[in-house]
Amino acid sequence: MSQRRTEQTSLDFEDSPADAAFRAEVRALLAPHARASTLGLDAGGLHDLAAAVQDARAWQRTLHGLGWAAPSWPRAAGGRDLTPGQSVIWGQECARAGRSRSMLTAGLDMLGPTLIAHASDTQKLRFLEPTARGDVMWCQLFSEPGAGSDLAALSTRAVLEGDTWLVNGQKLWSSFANYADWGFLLARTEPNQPKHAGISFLLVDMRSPGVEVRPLVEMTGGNHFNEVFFTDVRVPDAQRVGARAAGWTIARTTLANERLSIGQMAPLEPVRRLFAHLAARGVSRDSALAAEAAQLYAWAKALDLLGARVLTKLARGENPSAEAALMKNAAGEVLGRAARIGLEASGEDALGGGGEWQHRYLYAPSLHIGGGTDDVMKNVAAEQVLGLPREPDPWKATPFEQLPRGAAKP
Amino acid sequence: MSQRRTEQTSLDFEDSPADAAFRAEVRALLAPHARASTLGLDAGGLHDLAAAVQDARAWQRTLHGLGWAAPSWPRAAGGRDLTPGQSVIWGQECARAGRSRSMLTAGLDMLGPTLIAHASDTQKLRFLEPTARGDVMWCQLFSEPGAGSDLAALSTRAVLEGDTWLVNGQKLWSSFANYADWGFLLARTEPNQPKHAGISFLLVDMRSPGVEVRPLVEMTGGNHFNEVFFTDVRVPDAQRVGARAAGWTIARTTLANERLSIGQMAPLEPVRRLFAHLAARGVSRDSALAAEAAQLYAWAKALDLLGARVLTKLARGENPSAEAALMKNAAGEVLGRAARIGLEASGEDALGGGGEWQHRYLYAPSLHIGGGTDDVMKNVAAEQVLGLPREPDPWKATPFEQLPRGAAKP
Amino acid sequence: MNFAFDEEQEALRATLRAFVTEHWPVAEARRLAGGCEPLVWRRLTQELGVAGLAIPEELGGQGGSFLELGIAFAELGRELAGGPLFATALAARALLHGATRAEQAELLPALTSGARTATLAFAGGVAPAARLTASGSGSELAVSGEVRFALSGADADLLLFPARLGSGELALCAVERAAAGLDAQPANALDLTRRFAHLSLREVRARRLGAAGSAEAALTRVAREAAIAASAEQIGGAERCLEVAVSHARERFQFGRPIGSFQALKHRLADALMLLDLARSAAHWAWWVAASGRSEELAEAAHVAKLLGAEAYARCAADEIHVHGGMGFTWEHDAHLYYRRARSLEALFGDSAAHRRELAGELGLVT
Amino acid sequence: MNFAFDEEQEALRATLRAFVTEHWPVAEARRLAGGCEPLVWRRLTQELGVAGLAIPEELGGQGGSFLELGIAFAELGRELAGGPLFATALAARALLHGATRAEQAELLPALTSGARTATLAFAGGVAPAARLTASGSGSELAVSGEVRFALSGADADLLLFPARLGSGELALCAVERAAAGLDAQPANALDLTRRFAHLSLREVRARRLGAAGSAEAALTRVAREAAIAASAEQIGGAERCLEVAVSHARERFQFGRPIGSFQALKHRLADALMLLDLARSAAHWAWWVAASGRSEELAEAAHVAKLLGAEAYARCAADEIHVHGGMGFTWEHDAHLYYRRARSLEALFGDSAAHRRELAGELGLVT
Repeated sequence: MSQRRTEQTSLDFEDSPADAAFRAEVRALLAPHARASTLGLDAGGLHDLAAAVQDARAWQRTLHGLGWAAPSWPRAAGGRDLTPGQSVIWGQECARAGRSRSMLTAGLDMLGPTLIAHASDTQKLRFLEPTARGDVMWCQLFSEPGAGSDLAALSTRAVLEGDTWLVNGQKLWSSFANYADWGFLLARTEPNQPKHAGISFLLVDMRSPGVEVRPLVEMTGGNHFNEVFFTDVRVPDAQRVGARAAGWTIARTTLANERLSIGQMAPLEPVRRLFAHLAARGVSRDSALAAEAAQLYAWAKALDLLGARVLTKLARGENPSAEAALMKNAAGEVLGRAARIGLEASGEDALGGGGEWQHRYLYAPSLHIGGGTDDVMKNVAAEQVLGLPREPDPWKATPFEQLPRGAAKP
Repeated sequence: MSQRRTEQTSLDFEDSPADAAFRAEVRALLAPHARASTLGLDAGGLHDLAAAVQDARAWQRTLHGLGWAAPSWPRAAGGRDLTPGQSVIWGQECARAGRSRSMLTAGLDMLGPTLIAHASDTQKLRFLEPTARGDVMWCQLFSEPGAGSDLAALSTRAVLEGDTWLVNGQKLWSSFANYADWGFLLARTEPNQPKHAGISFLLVDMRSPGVEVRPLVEMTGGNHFNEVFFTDVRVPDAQRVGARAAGWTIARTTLANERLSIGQMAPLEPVRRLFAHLAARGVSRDSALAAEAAQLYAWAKALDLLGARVLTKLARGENPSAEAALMKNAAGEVLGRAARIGLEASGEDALGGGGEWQHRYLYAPSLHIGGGTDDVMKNVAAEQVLGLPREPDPWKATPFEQLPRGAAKP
Repeated sequence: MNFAFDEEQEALRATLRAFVTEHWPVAEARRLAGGCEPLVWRRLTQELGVAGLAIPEELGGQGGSFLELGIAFAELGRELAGGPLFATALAARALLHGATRAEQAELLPALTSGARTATLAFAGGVAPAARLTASGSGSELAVSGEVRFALSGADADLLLFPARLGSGELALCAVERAAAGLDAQPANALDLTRRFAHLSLREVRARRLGAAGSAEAALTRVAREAAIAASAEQIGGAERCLEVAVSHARERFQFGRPIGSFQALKHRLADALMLLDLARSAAHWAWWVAASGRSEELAEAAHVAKLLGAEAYARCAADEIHVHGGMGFTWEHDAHLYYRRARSLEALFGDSAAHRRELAGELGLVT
Repeated sequence: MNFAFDEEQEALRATLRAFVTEHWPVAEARRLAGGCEPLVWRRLTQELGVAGLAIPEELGGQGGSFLELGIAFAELGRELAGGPLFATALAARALLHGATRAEQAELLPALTSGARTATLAFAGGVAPAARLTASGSGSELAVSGEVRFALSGADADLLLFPARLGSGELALCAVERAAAGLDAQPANALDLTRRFAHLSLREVRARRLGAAGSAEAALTRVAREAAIAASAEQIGGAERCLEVAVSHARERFQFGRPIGSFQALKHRLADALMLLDLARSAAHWAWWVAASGRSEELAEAAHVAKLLGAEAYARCAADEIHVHGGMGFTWEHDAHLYYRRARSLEALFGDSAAHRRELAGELGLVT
């Protein structure tokens, strides 16, 4: 107990010297390309999607030229083997330079790591490089009308005929599917197995005959998502990732990466904007709104810090996806309350159309649903962190085709 | 559509002429006995229980002399056949006269109606009159350490030897059991039957050898409740109400009456007191506390009105116990929030001991537990009012003695 | 005490339920975007007399009370239907409280028959703050100023305004839609099934209604009635949202069970029902207070009913979306129309913050 | 960035966990009612050096930072243990920030060694409002006034006060327990495992500490550190409540299943965990801010950490009671001791309303 340091401590909320050097390096790299604002989407925004896709592809090509197309990937896959901490610094600096790339995230941050972990060498060779270059833009094809929270209940069928899968079914909530070149698809290949054990992971060329994409307009009026219909779509078996019927395990890699990225939504900036709005509206710091907003700021600040804890876990090789699940809920709560408070401060103007706080208010319900509902996130955290028991599932061993189904539409 | 009235409407929040006459009658009856304050208990209060019991018995004897001992009971049972609306007016006027009788409610309002519905004529003759006279004070013996929300899992055993039951087990949460003369007990008589089907309803003389009552002190420091231990207690089979193994059905009558009375806790008066407290503390009506308190007042006012709706249902012969379940939750919520706001307005004084708002703050957690937890109440309402399905219960048909049990203490 | 509507009132409810479900369901409300279909309008006003439910028969109304008005707007609120009816019915009440008998006899029958529509053009406040100034004297005034978010303000044939005279006195003014100097611009609105307009008035010829000195009290009463009428739409809409959510939760299966059997959803919906029960009790009481002319309770009734209506509606509308998962937040699904209406109603006739503040004042907080 | 404690810090945590669990568990804290057992006190202060963790070695401390202090009070907070240690450690920090080097050398070693206890006698506010007036000049003052709810105020050997001089200047004053004119009455308290006293001072001889003009800044800093230290007890206590609740939810069966498998409880506990995660992050950050002497962030850190600590602790303590059902609200069960501590800490060193108000001010709301 005698040898203690007053100054140097290992718990540290600032960049370590090495991280600071890395940050300086990437900031210098990005400096010539920095711009005031991004053409990408803000949450639920109504920008010109086609232009944003063009922009994202062009920037990705530039990054590729610089050798920074997918820096978090291992070197062997064409990346730079960044540590999780460095990946976050990279993301922060890209955002700072007005160069975020949410349109390509399905390929770069979700499918990429999945292929690296589970694909054959031939598949890696075929897909990783074009994805990194921005030539191939991907969409996720997981959810279905009958398979939301219960994703493993998906019923899109793939039947093997010779060495080709014949795919029929419907997918939902596919972001940017109307712009994607390829999609990664979960399909039921063994309906006589229990639901988790009969799914395969296929890569589909979105220009294949029989693929039809219909845009889904959200309640904000924006369009992020699509329905995708498959009618006798032919997918070569060479485009199956991993073993037959191993799709669920593979998809968990993909989903963990999705949850991590969603969990890191940092709502501090919107809450700062909220305070600027309250100040502009002359809201008193003694008021009910100010009290709510202050508590919200505390949440947002803590969420920012929690992000750092998740990173520390990642850096130690631990899996923080259960923490990320609760961060997602907390971020949704913060953004939803901020929207409500912002709109309340608008008084009579809340009757009108448009404006940041109304847009956020309309976007808020989706924060509790998209990427896994709050309810599912709570189950994940309660089971994985607290060790609370799962609910009894009488259908665990039942073959998929014998499962009970309701009459309701999605 | 042409013949409409502007004045006379059937929806009416005031006494009808008949009700007004009834109110005048009972007010006149009670006037000579009115007193400023009651010796009975306020919620969670720390009054002298022994004195309160004495007082309640004496007043009950007076009422009996007046012919108003149990006016809600049918005439045949010694009552006055009051309508539900009249019963409430009676309760209101008793409270107004400083003459509420919470200590005797187990016998008068819970067991009484149960006996009237299910007991034999001999039993009615033996018990109703002494109960009405205040000579026999009752306690409820239902909950157990292992049977809280899942009351039907109770394990207190009663084994028939000849014409006498031998009772062994432990009961919990028995109000005023340390003063009661008799208790009404649920005991397991057929352990080889599914849990709901093996319970009988017994009346127990609390002075029987083998009955031991231990007071349970609540976190407020008050003592409403007791543990009751049964060791080879002998109960004549003549004290069984209803058929053998029919106890669960009979208990439902008792519990519905309990829930109704709990559901009618009207928290309007405490919220009015809260506003007086806030005013005394100089709380501004622009403040966060005032905003919360105003919303709370709205809830409390509406709860008062909901009470009227429940009465209307009762008067029509409908069963409002599911509505009462949600009223119980809402009342708990109101009282809990009022306590929190009241204590917040106390500032630094919240550090001290005692005071109305601290007492309420300490009492608040029990409001979400006692008389059925909030969670159970929500199940009741969701299933009975909204028609949402029950959770699957794989143990429905399993004999009680084969049910899985945890290791935990209560 | 009796907490039930009588048979005639229940019959009115059933008639309207059937009519609205058939002729003006939410799909139609979406298509009409706050407007109305002339044929349906005519049947609703002429056959069913909905514009004059709470207007005496001698003035062309149905001779009912505010209870009937509440029932009707709860039913219309269930389907977001009615277009300019809400504004018209409130304007009719304003005439009833604020105009002389002669003026009523002249102006009301056209409103109750549905021949003309009207509005009471104050949107924002708990009390009728005058945003217009008036000059002149006697019954003919010239009014000027801006009114934002006037309910059905570009559709109404007759517009009623509070205006402030140079003397400081408040006047209830009537302006014809065609009056020179009146400009009504449709407002971009959160609520997609209700129309608002921004009005600009420059020396517009207006008729001063009512006896001198009576406007303040009449308008205060009407402002409270407006909040209470809003509670009808609130509980009707909230009730519908909860019904749709419950029905989906019973039918939709995930994990081999109806999703409504999971406690997370089940308890969420039970809590929503609790809020709805509270709001319904308060609304019914508030209608009764308005119907019985109990002026000493009217302010409290308005605050309580609108506050609880706002809370219940916001909750039920959000829950309808949540229970439906992804489909719930699509444009195609009706849930967002209710979510928008819930928030729009909260801002109308005094938002919740304002009602809480007033209520706290009524309950003794003075500073 | 690194969000983990180092090995030495983890070792400190483990040592304290083992020590407190064995020697000062909550049952003992209940029995001692805010006091301490001399033998355990001696081991805690002398062997483990807990009173001087964040005091330099040359002043008899352990030479650690506020991080070690945070770790220690989180561990003590888990069992509601420590008696006068919390007050003493804060008083030591007050001397560190507000006394001269010579005064520190004179006064601190007796505190860090556990030979004497001390308190910093301001309980209520976000900032150190002086409730005492001081007269005299130089280092010898006479102070008078009343201080309510002074932490361990009847037990401390040395009492530190902010006092206001006639000039308006703030002074940090030290008073010996035995000083004439000092009356300390044990206060009836919500928290049954912590002692408070009401102090009354009449012309009590006090020593003025620190350089002239330094007290305001030093006391402001100490007030913020006090809030941050409270966050340590908050997250320690909240964590313990959640652990106990979870363990009960896993073991207690109802309806043939562990009650923790029902979503109602499962989701309740997941939400509590979320609040605890937020509070923990904020507390760790705040300790680091205090440890690194980042004065520009200290106020924000104090507000955020204490606000979230209060929210999480209130929630976890209430949940522990709820999960335990009826047994949870008995006197016999420990849950209420935590429920009381949670509320008491919320009122200490500025309640949540005050911290929210200050934070809103820092974030730009001026009126």
